Order: sequence, then structure tokens, then C-alpha cells
Amino acid sequence: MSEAKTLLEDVTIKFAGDSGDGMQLTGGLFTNNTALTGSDLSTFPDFPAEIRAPAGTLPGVSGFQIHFGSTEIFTPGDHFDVLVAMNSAALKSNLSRLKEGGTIIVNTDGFDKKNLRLAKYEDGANPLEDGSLDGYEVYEMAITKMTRECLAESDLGMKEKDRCKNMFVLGFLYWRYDRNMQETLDWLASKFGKKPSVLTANESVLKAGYHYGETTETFSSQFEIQAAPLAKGTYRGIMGNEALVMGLVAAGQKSGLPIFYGSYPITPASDILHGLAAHKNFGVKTFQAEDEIAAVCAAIGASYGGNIGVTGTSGPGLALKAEAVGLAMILEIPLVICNVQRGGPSTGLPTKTEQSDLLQAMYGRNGESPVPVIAAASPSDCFHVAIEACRLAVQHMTPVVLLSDGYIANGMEPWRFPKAADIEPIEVNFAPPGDGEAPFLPYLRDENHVRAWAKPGTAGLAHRIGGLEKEANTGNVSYDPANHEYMTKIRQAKVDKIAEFVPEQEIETGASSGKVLVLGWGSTYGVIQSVVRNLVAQGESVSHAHLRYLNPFPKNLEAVMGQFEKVLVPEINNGQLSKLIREKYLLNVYQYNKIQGVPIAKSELEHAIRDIL
Amino acid sequence: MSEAKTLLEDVTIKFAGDSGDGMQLTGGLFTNNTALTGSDLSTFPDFPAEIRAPAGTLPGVSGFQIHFGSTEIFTPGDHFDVLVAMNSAALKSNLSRLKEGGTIIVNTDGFDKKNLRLAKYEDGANPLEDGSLDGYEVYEMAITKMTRECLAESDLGMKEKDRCKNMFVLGFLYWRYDRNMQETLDWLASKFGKKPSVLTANESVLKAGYHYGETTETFSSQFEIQAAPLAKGTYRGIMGNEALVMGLVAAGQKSGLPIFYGSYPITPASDILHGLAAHKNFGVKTFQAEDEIAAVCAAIGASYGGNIGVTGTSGPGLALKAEAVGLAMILEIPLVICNVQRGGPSTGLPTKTEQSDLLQAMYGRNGESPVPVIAAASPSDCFHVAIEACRLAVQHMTPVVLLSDGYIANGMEPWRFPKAADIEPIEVNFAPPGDGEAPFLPYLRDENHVRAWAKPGTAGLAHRIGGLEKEANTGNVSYDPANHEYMTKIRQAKVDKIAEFVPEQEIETGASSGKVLVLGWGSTYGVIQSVVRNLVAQGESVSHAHLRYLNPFPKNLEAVMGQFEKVLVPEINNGQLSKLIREKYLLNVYQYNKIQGVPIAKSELEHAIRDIL
Amino acid sequence: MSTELKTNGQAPALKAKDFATDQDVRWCPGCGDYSILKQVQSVMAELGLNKDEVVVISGIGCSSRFPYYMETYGMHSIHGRAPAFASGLKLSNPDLSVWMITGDGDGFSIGGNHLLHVLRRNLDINLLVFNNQIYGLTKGQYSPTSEVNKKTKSTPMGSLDHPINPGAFAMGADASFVARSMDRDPKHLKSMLHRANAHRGTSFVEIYQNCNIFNDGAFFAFTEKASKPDNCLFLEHGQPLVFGTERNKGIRLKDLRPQVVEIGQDEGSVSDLWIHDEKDVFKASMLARFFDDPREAGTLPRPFGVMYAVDRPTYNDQLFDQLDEAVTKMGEGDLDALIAGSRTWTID
Amino acid sequence: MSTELKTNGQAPALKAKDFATDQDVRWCPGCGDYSILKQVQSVMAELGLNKDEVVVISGIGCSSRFPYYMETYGMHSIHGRAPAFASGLKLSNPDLSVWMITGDGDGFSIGGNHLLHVLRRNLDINLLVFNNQIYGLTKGQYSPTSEVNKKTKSTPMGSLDHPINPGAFAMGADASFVARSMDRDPKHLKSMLHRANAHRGTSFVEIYQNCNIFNDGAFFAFTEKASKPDNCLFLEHGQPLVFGTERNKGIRLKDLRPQVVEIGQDEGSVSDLWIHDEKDVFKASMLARFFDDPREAGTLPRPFGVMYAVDRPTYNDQLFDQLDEAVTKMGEGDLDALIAGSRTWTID
Ligand SMILES: Cc1ncc(C[n+]2csc(CCOP(=O)(O)OP(=O)(O)O)c2C)c(N)n1
Ligand SMILES: Cc1ncc(C[n+]2csc(CCOP(=O)(O)OP(=O)(O)O)c2C)c(N)n1
Ligand code: SF4
Ligand code: SF4
Ligand SMILES: [Mg+2]
Ligand SMILES: [Mg+2]
Repeated sequence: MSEAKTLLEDVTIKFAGDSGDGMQLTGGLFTNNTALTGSDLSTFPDFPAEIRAPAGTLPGVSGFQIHFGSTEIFTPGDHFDVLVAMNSAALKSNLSRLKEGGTIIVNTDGFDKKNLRLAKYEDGANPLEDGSLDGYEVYEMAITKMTRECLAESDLGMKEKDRCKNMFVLGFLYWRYDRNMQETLDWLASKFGKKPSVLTANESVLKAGYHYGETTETFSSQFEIQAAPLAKGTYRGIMGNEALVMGLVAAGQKSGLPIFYGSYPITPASDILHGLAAHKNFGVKTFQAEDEIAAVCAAIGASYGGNIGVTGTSGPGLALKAEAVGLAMILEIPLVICNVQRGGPSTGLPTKTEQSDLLQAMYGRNGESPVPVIAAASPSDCFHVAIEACRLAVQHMTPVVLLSDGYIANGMEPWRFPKAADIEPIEVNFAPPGDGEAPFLPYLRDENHVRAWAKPGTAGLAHRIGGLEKEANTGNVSYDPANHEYMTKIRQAKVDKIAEFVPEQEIETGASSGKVLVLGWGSTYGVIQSVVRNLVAQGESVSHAHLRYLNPFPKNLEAVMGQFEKVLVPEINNGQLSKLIREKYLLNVYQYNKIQGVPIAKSELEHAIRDIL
Repeated sequence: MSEAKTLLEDVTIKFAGDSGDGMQLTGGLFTNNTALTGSDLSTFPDFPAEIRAPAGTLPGVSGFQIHFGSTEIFTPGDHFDVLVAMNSAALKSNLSRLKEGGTIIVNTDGFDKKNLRLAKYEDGANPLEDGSLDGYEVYEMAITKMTRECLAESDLGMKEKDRCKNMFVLGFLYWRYDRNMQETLDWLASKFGKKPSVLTANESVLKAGYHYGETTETFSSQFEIQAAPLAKGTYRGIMGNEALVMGLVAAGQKSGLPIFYGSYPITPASDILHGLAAHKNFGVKTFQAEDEIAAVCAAIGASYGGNIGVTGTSGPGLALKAEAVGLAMILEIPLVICNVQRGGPSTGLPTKTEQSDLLQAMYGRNGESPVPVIAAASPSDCFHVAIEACRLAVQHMTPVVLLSDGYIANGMEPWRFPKAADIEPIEVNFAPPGDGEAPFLPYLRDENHVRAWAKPGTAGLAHRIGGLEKEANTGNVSYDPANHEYMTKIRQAKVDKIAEFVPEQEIETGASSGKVLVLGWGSTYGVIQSVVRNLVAQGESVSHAHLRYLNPFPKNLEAVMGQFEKVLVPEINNGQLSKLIREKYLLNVYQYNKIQGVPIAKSELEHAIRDIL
Repeated sequence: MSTELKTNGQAPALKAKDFATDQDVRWCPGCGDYSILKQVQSVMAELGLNKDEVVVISGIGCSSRFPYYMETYGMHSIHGRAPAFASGLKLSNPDLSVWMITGDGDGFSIGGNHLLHVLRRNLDINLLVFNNQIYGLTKGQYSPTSEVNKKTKSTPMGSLDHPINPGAFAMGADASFVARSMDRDPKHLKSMLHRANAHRGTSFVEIYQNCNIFNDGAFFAFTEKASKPDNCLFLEHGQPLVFGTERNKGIRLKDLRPQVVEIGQDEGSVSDLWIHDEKDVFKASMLARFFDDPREAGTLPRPFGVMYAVDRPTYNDQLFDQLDEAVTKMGEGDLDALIAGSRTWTID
Repeated sequence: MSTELKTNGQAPALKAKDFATDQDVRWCPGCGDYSILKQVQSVMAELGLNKDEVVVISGIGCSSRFPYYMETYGMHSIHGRAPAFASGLKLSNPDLSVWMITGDGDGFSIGGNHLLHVLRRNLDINLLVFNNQIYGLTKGQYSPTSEVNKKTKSTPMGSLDHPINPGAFAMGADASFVARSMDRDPKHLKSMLHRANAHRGTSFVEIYQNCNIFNDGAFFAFTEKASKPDNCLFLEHGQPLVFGTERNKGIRLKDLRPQVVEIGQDEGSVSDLWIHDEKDVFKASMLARFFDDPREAGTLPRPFGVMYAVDRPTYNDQLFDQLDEAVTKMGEGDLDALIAGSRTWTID
């Protein structure tokens, strides 16, 4: 047992194994444990494509990446320091992202002939033997065997025993990073309390892994990562879709209105439906519709009835909702459309991330059909953005598109969560009952061009709405040319006016003027923050501004950009925000575009910035 | 009977009456007759909203406008010289567009109490009596009564007799413009040959109208409009949707492939379906699908099978097709999507015109999903654009959006039509049968980035295609990051490359450099031509360029625009082409936008140009 | 006539005309929609409905202009999707009386799937399908209920598609209430509207409606005096299937096939006749298949009335039960607890 | 077993394995889809189909990955729309053998309307619905065929929607061929595939398919040895409805309601039993309604086999007939004549 602990600033670990190896659970437990140490962290799961491939194959590999450290952490890390590989396929598909000289913890039992063949290693080749891992620190452990041995006395079946092998790895890593396992033991107890033999098995294998680290001579060192200088407060780990769910629930509570969520399952948005379905005690109604069109239409129907109608989907689903969103727009009814972007076009890369639905959100409807668009920057930000989307929708009587993406949706970060009491209430004003004398004017507008929300069931307000152009004020069908122009312009003006109700654009990091402004939106937040902070620390003249409001843009955006010589827009698409900025401000922005279904790496972005510095 | 004939350069006449009064037929017959005189002309029908309103009411008014003259005519005219009003509602709803001092030909029988009330004239008010028509030349004729009298001997029922009253007006106008009626008499004979009493009735009323003009003393003058200096050749009158139909049929003939048209009825695109359905002897297949989605998917299926798959719709339908168009894009399969634009958003103004689906055509799909977009400039241009869309689709293996609009679709103009033999053939290269040895690579590309069209049924080419991202060359499903970026970029490059296969942008009128370039697209062609020619004639430094290719833009477009101090983009929308030009060229164009569901008037455009001259 | 029917012994608060708006009704003169509008307005008055609690939701089509003419809340939505809007609305506020209007194109063409799903879910909505066997609003293309070989603008050589049988479709969708009526029998139509309203669940009422412009006379065999008695089988729960001018014809099953018999003739005794049981799903499934072309000889008559009506739980009741149950089981939602989740840590 | 069945007296040109692609099959180990894939491949071989003339078209779902594993032409399209792609394809080239694959979600949820319309149009397509009563690909939400009160990720308190009965739906859509089979009875499945292929028109074959990950055992009552005989009613045209381990149970109609009788017992004589007639739309409509929950006592068995099969003209035949007829009537299209129209004038 080694005594010396090496102090590290940050570490990135990738857990990789077969879909059946429990890597997501292992990663999750390790994450929770890490959070308790006060490290800042960021995680990202890396699922196989939708269908479980046969065990041991490359498409069957499931991964979980965690980056934690004593500084502020913004991304799950580009490359990992440590790769845990439970089988040959896991090693093969992850090796290229392991840092030079990095550490490999390998389950040698996953490298038999069959496994090697399934991982498509050349006949007879075995990376553990052929020197192809030279230059890495490789720790070979017969994890399956040791797990079985540890459970020799257990009355579990072989399959169940083998399922414990992830605990061995976890225990071993707890030892390596000098952790307290109590919290995990507690969790196991609560989870398997009713199945004593499963509980005991997991406990003993976890401990066995820890002890293996303690007792074996293989390892030279334990590592320690100190707490990050995070703001004081109480934290939890949060994933984007989870935060979105909580934000919607909070918006319901804070507005006093039921949330109605109409949706049709689609990766990576389905978890919003799952999450909300579990919160019926908050009065949240979920409706799994027959398709995306029915989902959004039901949400519009619910908004018409005075609930907050919300629908959620991903790219192809947003395309299907286009016509109905146009109706909500002309009806001027509240509606929130959550779009968790994934790799496109068409079915595309359904389990990968991308930012390529921005233009669709802006323009993907017939006619002149402006709607506000906002985007979440990180997992926890989904909470705030969800509330904001509901606020804008009900206070401005408009559909609002909320953009998230697969990376945010499934990524996790620590969150110093707010108290319910500190969340601003959402003021809602339904039209009061009519006196039956003066005719009710459903399309009369206030100073912000907003009409009243008149709920069916309210006395004296009976009126008809529809998708045909309407006469100003009365809402009666009108084919009058001048009226159409007026209505088209006032609907645009209403959306534009929202700029007065949203915060001005701020600089996140760096000076408010200088050489390069990196202007991001959505899930590139973490990588931009991390790179720009670094560059600023190195004395470079770089700043970071991050757009949460894509339509309308914050009213000072042009002025903010004007303070810099160059504006760089990094996006996980072929340049969609760039297009909007170019069009609106005639500004020749620099672009950095990556269209690979994966987040931008720090090194890539740093390179792109340095190129124009 | 007056002897003097006044020579006029051009005249605009508006026929207006109840939906049941046969104004479209009257207008059509008058148009055909006018064409024979060698005048140039342009027409536009002005239907009531979709449902026949009760007879005599304002929403029930149906109109037909014709502008003809001895100069080149580009628009149906802003204001009319002559208004034919068959009843009170027709007068009321059209009077504001009659020129000062214009002529009104009015059927006094349409001004009884009931008619006045239905037209919502104030109680007791009658415009024929209260002096409100002072300043116009009003010709009152008891048309209904005279028609009935003329048919006193006929054995037709009263309703059928009354249906002839439009012939009275027509005959009268034939006299007024000194026309030969023979051609109309021939037409009547062919149409009603089998119903002798109907034929006789129509003939006699037509002649009665003519004779009424000849014999009555009311009129001071006949008018004559000389032939326009049109190019020599054989002409016919053509409407946009008709031309589109013929263009598609021609594309089928010229490519040797069956046209498969999958569609779901929607105003103003339904007539394309109707037209094509009548051409089954050209091997054209029409499929009225259960909705727009099925329509486009069936068309894609047909293209997959080696037909030219075409679908047609209007705005809301295009929204519904978005997801499937994205599939066709990633499959890289030929597909033509005809979108006859109408007033939006949502159901909007279904019978009115607008150019507001350009951005939807460009960006209305999930993910990075570029497709070529082209637009017709005039009714006859639909013919050429339809062929061009098919050519681009099959030669570049891509969906192509063809934009028309309600104004072009229903407008008519004389057309010096081409000979079939002079239309360029469309070359199609299906992948040849495989030898069964070398594996077939469905996504192998040629130098233009175009893959082969491999028809099911071809020996040795069995392969699978789908909406998931595919590996370059093989087309197998691929989640590889670099491959996705490559494929995204090559799909974009393929579309961009089309710029090398389309004509360079030309100046239609005016010098190739100067003060103002008016840059139009679609149905504003006529009004821009007409105004710019006029201004040029007046010595102003104005030119007109008209975009037929909206994506990609012609490769010299920037250079063309660069020769002018200012570029003005007039559009019947809130500035959609302007956005594209601003974004692409960072050029601060001037805009003139009219969003009233009606075409831009000459005077309005002239004003807008003069403002920046 | 039941115009003066009073639902609860009190005079109706509103008259039929109170349900009419100030907008001009824009259907073609002579359109069957007028009669349906009138019957709906009178039935609402008869039911003593409060116009502030009624919502009429439609798609797109001539028929779907209906909401504009009803002085209630209303939404003229988009083509084919009315069932979804109506579902969301009902789930937002189950106290509303929701009436959905659709046409044969809106309902069975673009909207067929939503219709299928609302029927099986059984939300408490009254769903009226105006079947004129044509697309009226778009000026006369054939619709999914048009007979084969129909010549229309879009099918100059005749249509090829086998028509949808709305009753069979609704049965196939496991509707809990399936009825048929017609524009030209106001009394029958009103009684169906009363039944539909009384039914808890999605009430599917197909209404034959004459489009006198594009498909005039499509249903004359059923609606006109001379042919009606022989072609229409008016159903009454618990009564034998009898029809004909003299009510001398009946239906019985022979070898599992329905057959027309002359009552009093050879084999026709009333006691052998099929007794209508609107709760019997097997019988109703067969009845819905009485869909012969009345122009052909020896055909079965077309059933009118309630073919099927059973009680099963409504989606809306069940959803609200779950909301209550959730509170009972988990307590009122506590936002702070939700946000904090089960695992937190503190940095200080 | 009919593996070696030869359709035309000649040895099949291709073997089942010739219909397998080089792509790894990515379904979960144990998934019912494997068996279906295998049977389809063998049947194609047995039929002597030429792989260049077969096209397999699917939507999205686990089941819809099917085309990737078939060494034929294939298209993995978008969710729910496969019937439309298949229709367009068949109309582009009616000589192709078109097979459409869908799931209960793809087919009955988002795609219900297209299914309805392809069935009534009766294009000559073989349409296989893999019903696993769950959304597999999106990881386990309830589907339109899931039983009421199903607890899934999206319905933690149980689902509320009354399930679709696929057979009744297809009958309601006036399908010309309606059959049911299961993944775990390869022989029966193959015979159904043969029947489907032989039928001219849209052949609707529902296949019970076990999703061992998200809905394991959903059909065990029908597929497992012990319970199968008592719960499955295997249909044979012209034969009485008999089932049970000892084939001692039968179905007859009593008072127009189907009833299980013990053969040889009190009232049970084979001659009284319902004789299956797959051409009888009334009987088939009733058969399709045998949809009881096998876990409940006294229930009707679930029919497997061909419930309904009639000949009616296919849309594709009729469309091509019209194309021919048009040429006969109007002559081959003359482009010059078309362009010129009937009224021209000349300026010179
Ligand atoms: C998305 C969309 N597609 C097509 C249309 C055009 N459209 C309007 S109504 C209609 C059919 C109406 O038929 P039906 O429902 O039978 O109503 P009817 O007019 O006969 O009462 C169609 C095709 C539309 N408005 N929107
Ligand atoms: C437009 C669209 N909406 C949603 C999805 C997500 N999705 C893919 S498959 C599927 C359901 C699949 O269920 P089923 O058809 O029963 O197939 P199974 O996986 O069970 O075989 C869903 C909802 C999608 N791909 N596209
Ligand atoms: S077109 Fe037909 S359905 Fe429409 S309003 Fe006129 S008569 Fe009625
Ligand atoms: S999830 Fe279910 S249906 Fe999908 S492959 Fe796995 S077992 Fe089969
Ligand atoms: Mg209709
Ligand atoms: Mg399924």
C-alpha cells in the first residue's frame, strides 16, 4: 500500500464497457461521490446507438465520462486521463481519446478470443499482448474472475454475480482517489434493502475492489483532488432534461397554472415526458399523443383552455409541428416548444448532439411567422430557461421555442439550486368576465402589443379564434389588405418588443472590449468558458458572450459586438447563428463549425481562437 | 351610332359581379378575343374567399381584371379604366380602384333594395342616385331586364335565361372595342352544340349586347387598341398553373420518364393536380393522397422507383412536408416540390397571393438540409421553371423547391410557346446493372458530387438507403464523427455546385451599372419590368435583375449587384429575399415590402424607386 | 317534435337564436350545413347549455366554418387536427362542453389518425362528422368517402380508391358511441345530438350532408321521401330491425348473414328478427357493415340511429383521477423538495 | 415444415441466407425480430423471388431496421410513413415485390392514417406489422396496442388509453386481407407469409413479437406450449372453429354471440360450430373482435391465421388500366398539341 498521495488539479475518467456492464450506473455513483468531495465536475454519457447490439460488439459499447477538479470545470473533457475498459470493444473504441501516457484500467477477462473477435481485432491480435498499448500505463485486472471469486459463497446465479463486477471497478477507483465509500454503501442499502443477497454481493465486491487497490502492489500512487473554489451553498448534480422538467414544474407552481405536456417520444427528448409524468402531484398533466402533430395541437388546446401548454421533441418532430406552431402564432396563444436537438438532417444521428435546428426554429413555418427562440447553455440552465420560456409565452401570448440539445440533455453538472421562494412568480392575467354589454375584443392589444388570454368558461367572453387572418381588435375573419399588413407587422413588433423584457447581453468572461469576442449559444457554453478563461489567464485579449435569447436578440448585442475587432461564432452546425448575425448586423463574423455529432473540444476551440488572435 | 374611334395605348377593365354571374368566363372570353387582336395583355382573377357566400353579398363578389395594350404589358394593372359592375356589391368593393374619371358600366337591375342591403349600403342609399358616382362616366344598363326580353321567346327557364346576362356585357364590350365576335360565336357553338336552346340564347344575348352598343345613343365613342409590337410567332394565352402542368408533362417527355404527381388538394395549388390528372395519355400518374405528408412520401417512393416524383402544395402543406423533404435530401433522390404560395401565416389568406415561403423553403427542415430553390417569374415562366426543376432534381439527385404564387398561378398572359422539338432533352443516367462482383456503392459520387440513381429492379444493385447518416460511398449506417462532417459538407457542396449548371444572372432592363438595381424574384417580375422600363425611358439610372435561382444564387450575382450604388428588393412579404442577400453578401439592400395579399402596384413601386434615386 | 323539450323541467335559459353569432353565414345557399347548424343551436338551447361553457372546435373545410356561426367559444383550427385540439382543451378543463366538427375530408383524409385515437381514448367530446362525400371547400375533389369511380376535377377518369365506411371505421377504432343521421331529417338529427351529448365519452355522429354544389343528391336515396323508407333502417334499442314504407320489411340473420325478409311472408316472422342491441359489439360491428349501394337491387338498408353505445371510462376522468391519486399518495408537490432531489452536498 | 417448398416445381434459385446482408444484426439478443427475419428470408427463397425485384420498406423503430438485414432493395424511411413510400414505389413500378415492415408504434400511432388508406386503396403490397405492444427503439414507452393501465416510463401510474385491436382496425379500414401470426411459431408464420404474398392487394399480417427487453412475455399466453392450445384459435378456411389441447373446444354462435363450447358435451356438436369462411366480411368482422384478455376466465380464444381474404381490384392495376385507357381514348400524348392548346394566334 502506497502512502504518497499525488495532488492533481483535474482528472478525466472514461468508464467504458458493454451495454450490460452497468457503466452508466458506475459513472453516476462515482459522480455523486465526487460531488461530495467539493470538486467541480461535468459528465457526459455516451450511449450506443438506439438498439442494444449483441454483447461484446463495438456498437454495443456504452460509456460515461466524468471530468472533475479543484478548478471550475465546464466540460466533460476532450481527452481522458484514465480509461476503464471492461472489454475489448470498449478499449478499441475509446483508445484514440486517451491522452498520451494515460492510464488504462483493463478487465483482462474481456479479452478472450470471442471478445477480441467481436471487437473486430484482427485474427490473433490482442492489444494486451502485442505491444500496441506501449506508452500507456496499463493496469490489468481479472475483474470478472475476482468478482466471481469474491462471491463464491453467494447464492446468486452466475449472471447476477457477474453483474456486480462494475462495483469492483468503482471500489478500486474509490481507493485510487482516496474516497469515502459510505455514501455509496448507504445508497446500495436503500436500493437493494429488499434483496439481501444482492445487497451483500454488491457491498462485498465494492469493498473487494477498494481492498484490491489498497493491498495490491501494482499501483504506485493514490491521487487526491481538492475541493474546487465553488461558491458556498448547497449543491446537487443535475442533468439537462431533468432540469427542464423541474423548470416546467416550477413555472406551473409560480404561475399558479397547470402544466400540460403533450409529447410523442423521441430521442433525446423522451426523458422530459418521463420526468413530467412522475410529477402528477404537482398538477402536471402529461399526454403521450399519437404523433408530434397531435402533441403540439393538444398543447395548444390546453393553452386555449388556460393551462400552460408545452410540447417537447427533437428535430424531425419539430418539423412535423411547424404548421401547428404557425397556428399558435396567429392565434397568439401561449405555447412552449422544447426542442432537444440531435444530429440531423432527417433521422440523422439520433443519439448524437448538434445545434442544427436554429434556423428551423426561426423560419420553419409558412408565411411571416415570427416566434421567440431561447436556448439553454448548460444542464442546470435548462431550469431557468424553462421558466423563462413559460414566462414569455404567457406574458406575451406567443409560442416560444426553447432549444436544448443532446449534450446538455444528458450531461450532468453540480448545481447550486435555488430555493423555491426565490424564484420570481410568473404573473398571469386572464381576461376578466365580460359584462355582456360591450362586445369582447379578443385581439385588442396592450402597450406591448399583447392581447388578452380569454379562457373558455369565462362568462361574457364567448368568441371565436382561428387560423385565417383576423381583423384587428375583433378577431373576425378579414381579407382586408391593409389589415393583413397591419396584423403581420404587429405580430412581428410584438416579438421584437420582447427585447425590452429580457436582460441585456453580458460578457461572461474577459474584458468588455478587445480583440476577439467569442459569441456562443447553447451547449458550447462550457467549452467556450473553459477556453476563454484560460486564454484570459494567459493575458490574451479574448472575451466570451453567450446568447440565451436568439430571437429577438438582446437589444445591446450590436453594441457589445462592436467593442471587439473580431467576433468568432463557434457552433456545432454549419453556421446557423453566424447566418443570423450576418443578416441582422451585416457583420462578417468568423466561424468555427464542427459537425460531427460531438461537442467541440477545448483544444479545437483554442486553436480556432488563436488563429485569429 | 358613332363613327369616331379613339385610339388608346392600353386599357384595364375589371369585370365584377356575383359569383354566379359568370365573370370568370366573361373575362376569359374577352381575353381570348383580345389576344387575337395582337394586343399584349395580362389578366388576374380575383376570386371570393373559398366558400360561395350568399348571392349579392360583398364576400360573394367575383372579379376578373384584364390589362391590354399596344405596348408590352407586364401586369394586370393597378387601377382600372373601366369597371363592369353587375350588382351593388361588385360596385362597392371595386370602386376604390377605378381611376379618377374612369368608366362604370353598371347593371341597374343589380341595384334594387335587396341588392343594396346585401352590399351593406346604408339604409336608403343608392350610389346610382345619390351622386356618389359623380366624376365617373357612368353607363347604366338594365342588363337583366334586357337579357330577359331578348329571350322572351326562348324555352329556357328564368334561371337559365338570367345566366346569359354576362353575354350581354361581353357583346357590348366587343362593340366598344371594335372586335370581331366570330371566334366567340365559334366557341359557343362548340361548347353548347348539344344544347341548341342554350346556344341560341347565348348567341342572341351576345349579339344583343353588341347591337345595344351599336344602336344606343348613350355612347360617344368606340375605342381601338392596336397590336402590340410583340415578337413574331404563334401565341396562346397561358395561366401559371396550366404552364406548370405542361412543363411537368414536357419534363416527363423530354426525360423519357413517367411523371408521378402525389398531392393533396389545397388552394391555389389544386389546379396542378387537376391539370395533370387529365394527361394520363402522357403516362402521367396522379395520386391524390390522404394528406400532404403521404403525397410527398409517395412521390419520393416513386422517384426511388425511377419515376420523376413531384409533389405540389401551398404554404401550410409545405410545412407538413418538411420532414419528408429532409429524408429525400439525405437519401439524395430526385424530387420536385411545387409550392404555390398564398397569404400566410397559418391558414392565413388562402385565396390571396404572397411570397412568404421563401425562408421556409430554404430552412424549414431539421438539421443541415440544403435544397435548391427556384422561382417562376410569370405565368408562362412556370413552364420553363417546371422543366428546370425536374432537370436539376434528376441530374443532381436532389429535392428541388419550385416557388410559384397565387398571382402567377391564376394570372394569364400571351405566350409565344416553344415547339416540343426545341425543348432541350433532360439527360438521365440510371446506374447500369451490376456485375455482382464489385460491391455496388450507392453513395459514390461523380465530379459534381452527385451519386447514381439506382432503380430497384436493376440486377446486381440491391442496396439499402435510409434517413440515418450514411458512410460515404457504401451508404451503410455510420455514426462516425468525421464521416458525418464530411457528408454534411458534401451535401452542401453538391447544392452549391449547381451554380455552375445554371445561367449567370442577367440584367433584364436598363444598363449593367448605375444608380439603382431593382432585384426581384417571382411574381413581382411584371410590375418591376413595367416600372423600370418606364423609368429607363425617362432617362433614369435604374435597372432590373430578376432572380430565378434562389439557392444557390447565380455565381455572378454579387458582381452584378456591385455595379450599382443601391439595390432595392421589392417583395410581397416582410423581406425574405432581403434577408438572404444581406446574409450572403453583407449588402445593405433597400427594401420595399407590401404584405397585403395583393400584388405590388406600379405606382407604389415607382414611388419606392424614386425615393432612393 | 322535441323543440320544446326541457331537460330539467325548467324553461331553457337561452333560445336557439342566442347561439347564433352576428357573422354572415357563408355557406352556399341550399347547403345541408344550414340545417345542421340550426339543429345544433336548438339542441343546445334545449339542453339548457350555457354558451360560455360550450366550445366548438373544428378543422378546415366548409363544415369546419361552423364555429364562426356559434355564439359560444370556438376554434377554427388547422386541417385534420381538431381531435387533438379538442383533447387538449378537454384535459385543461373537463367542465367544458366540447363539440368537435369535422368533414369527411378533414376527418377521414388528413385527420383519420387523430380520429382513430380520440375514439379509442374516449375523451368526453361530441364529435360530428359532416359527410358530403366530397371536398367542398377546395371546390370538388373526391373524398375518402366518395364512391369508387367518382369523376371529379382530380379524377377525370374516375376515382380508384375504395371508400371508407365511417361506421365500420369507428367500430374498428373501438368508439364507445357510433351513430348516423342526416341533414334532412331534423327530428332524427336532434335526437342523435341529444343522445351524443348524454353519452359520456367520445360520441361519433356521422351526418349525411348534401353539398348541393359539388355533390348534389349524394344521399337522396336516404333523405328523399320516396326512397327513404326502403333504404333507411332506423334503429331503436331493444326493437326488431324493421323498415320499408309499410314497415313490412325486416332483417334477420340466416347462417350468420343478415338478410332482408318480408314480414308476414314465407319465412318472415317478427319474432325471428334481429333485435337491435346497441350494447352488443358483435351486432354493432355487423350493423356497421350494412353499407350496400342503394342503387343496386336486393341490398341491405342503411342503418340510422345509434349503432353502438357503451359506457367505458373516459380519458379525462381517468387523468383527473390520477392527478388526485398522485396527491393522495405523494402529497401535494413540494417544489423545494423536487428541486433539491435526494442527494445534495454543501460547500461552505 | 415447408422450408423446402418449391413454388414452381423448380429448385429455388436462392437460399434463405442469400437474402441476408453483411451488416451485423443489431437487435437485442433474444428479440422476436430475429425469428421473423429468418422466416421472411426463407419464404423469399421458397418463393423463388429474385432479390433485385424485392423491395423492403419500413418506417422507424426496432422492427423498422429490418431492411438493413435483407439483401434486396430497401428503404428505412421516416416514422409512420412507410405505406406512402411503398405506395409511390409500387405505382412507379408495379412489377416489384414490395414488402412493408412496421411496428405497433410506427404503424398504429404516428402512421395509423397511412395504414388506413393503404388498406382501403388495396395496393398490392405485403404489409407486416411487428406488434410487441411497446415502443422498443425509444426504450419502452407504452404503444397504441399496449393494454390499459400499463406502467412504463411515460406512464408511471399506468396508461389510460384503450388499446387498438389491429384486426378490428384493419377490418374497419376494409382491408382485403387480414391475418395474424406470431414470432414463435415459425411454421405458421411462414404459411402466413406465403398467403400474404399470394394475395393480390394489401396483405395485412399482424405478427406478435416478443420484446424481451421492454415487454417480455406480452404474448406468452399465446406462444408458450402450455397455454397456447387453450388461447389460440388457428383458423382454416372451411373448417369449424376448434381449439384446445385436446382440440375439444369449439366456437358457435348463440343468439348472435360467439360462445365457447366443449365438443361432445351437452350442447357441443361439431356440426353446430362456426365454420370459418375467410370471404365472409360479417364473420370476419366478428372474429376480429375476439380480443379477450387471456388472463381472464371464460374468455374467447384469440384467432390466428387468415381472418379475411377477398379479391378486389388493386389500386395499382386500376391506375395502369387508366393509363392504357387514356392512350386508347386520346392517343399517345402529343406534346406540341398540348403546349399549343386549342386557341392560338399568330403575329407576323
Ligand atoms: C394542411 C392543409 N392541407 C390542405 C388544405 C386544403 N383543404 C381545406 S379543406 C379541405 C378538404 C375539406 O373537405 P371536407 O373536410 O370534406 O369539408 P367540406 O368542405 O366538404 O365540408 C382541404 C383539402 C388545408 N387547408 N390545409
Ligand atoms: C418523427 C419521429 N418521431 C418520433 C421518433 C422516435 N421513434 C422512433 S421509433 C418510435 C416508436 C417505435 O415503436 P414501434 O413502431 O412499436 O417499433 P419497435 O421499436 O417496438 O419495433 C419512436 C417514437 C422518430 N424517429 N421520428
Ligand atoms: S361547397 Fe358544398 S359543402 Fe361547401 S358550402 Fe357549398 S354546398 Fe355546402
Ligand atoms: S428493444 Fe425489444 S424490440 Fe427492440 S431489439 Fe430489443 S428486444 Fe427487440
Ligand atoms: Mg366534405
Ligand atoms: Mg413496438
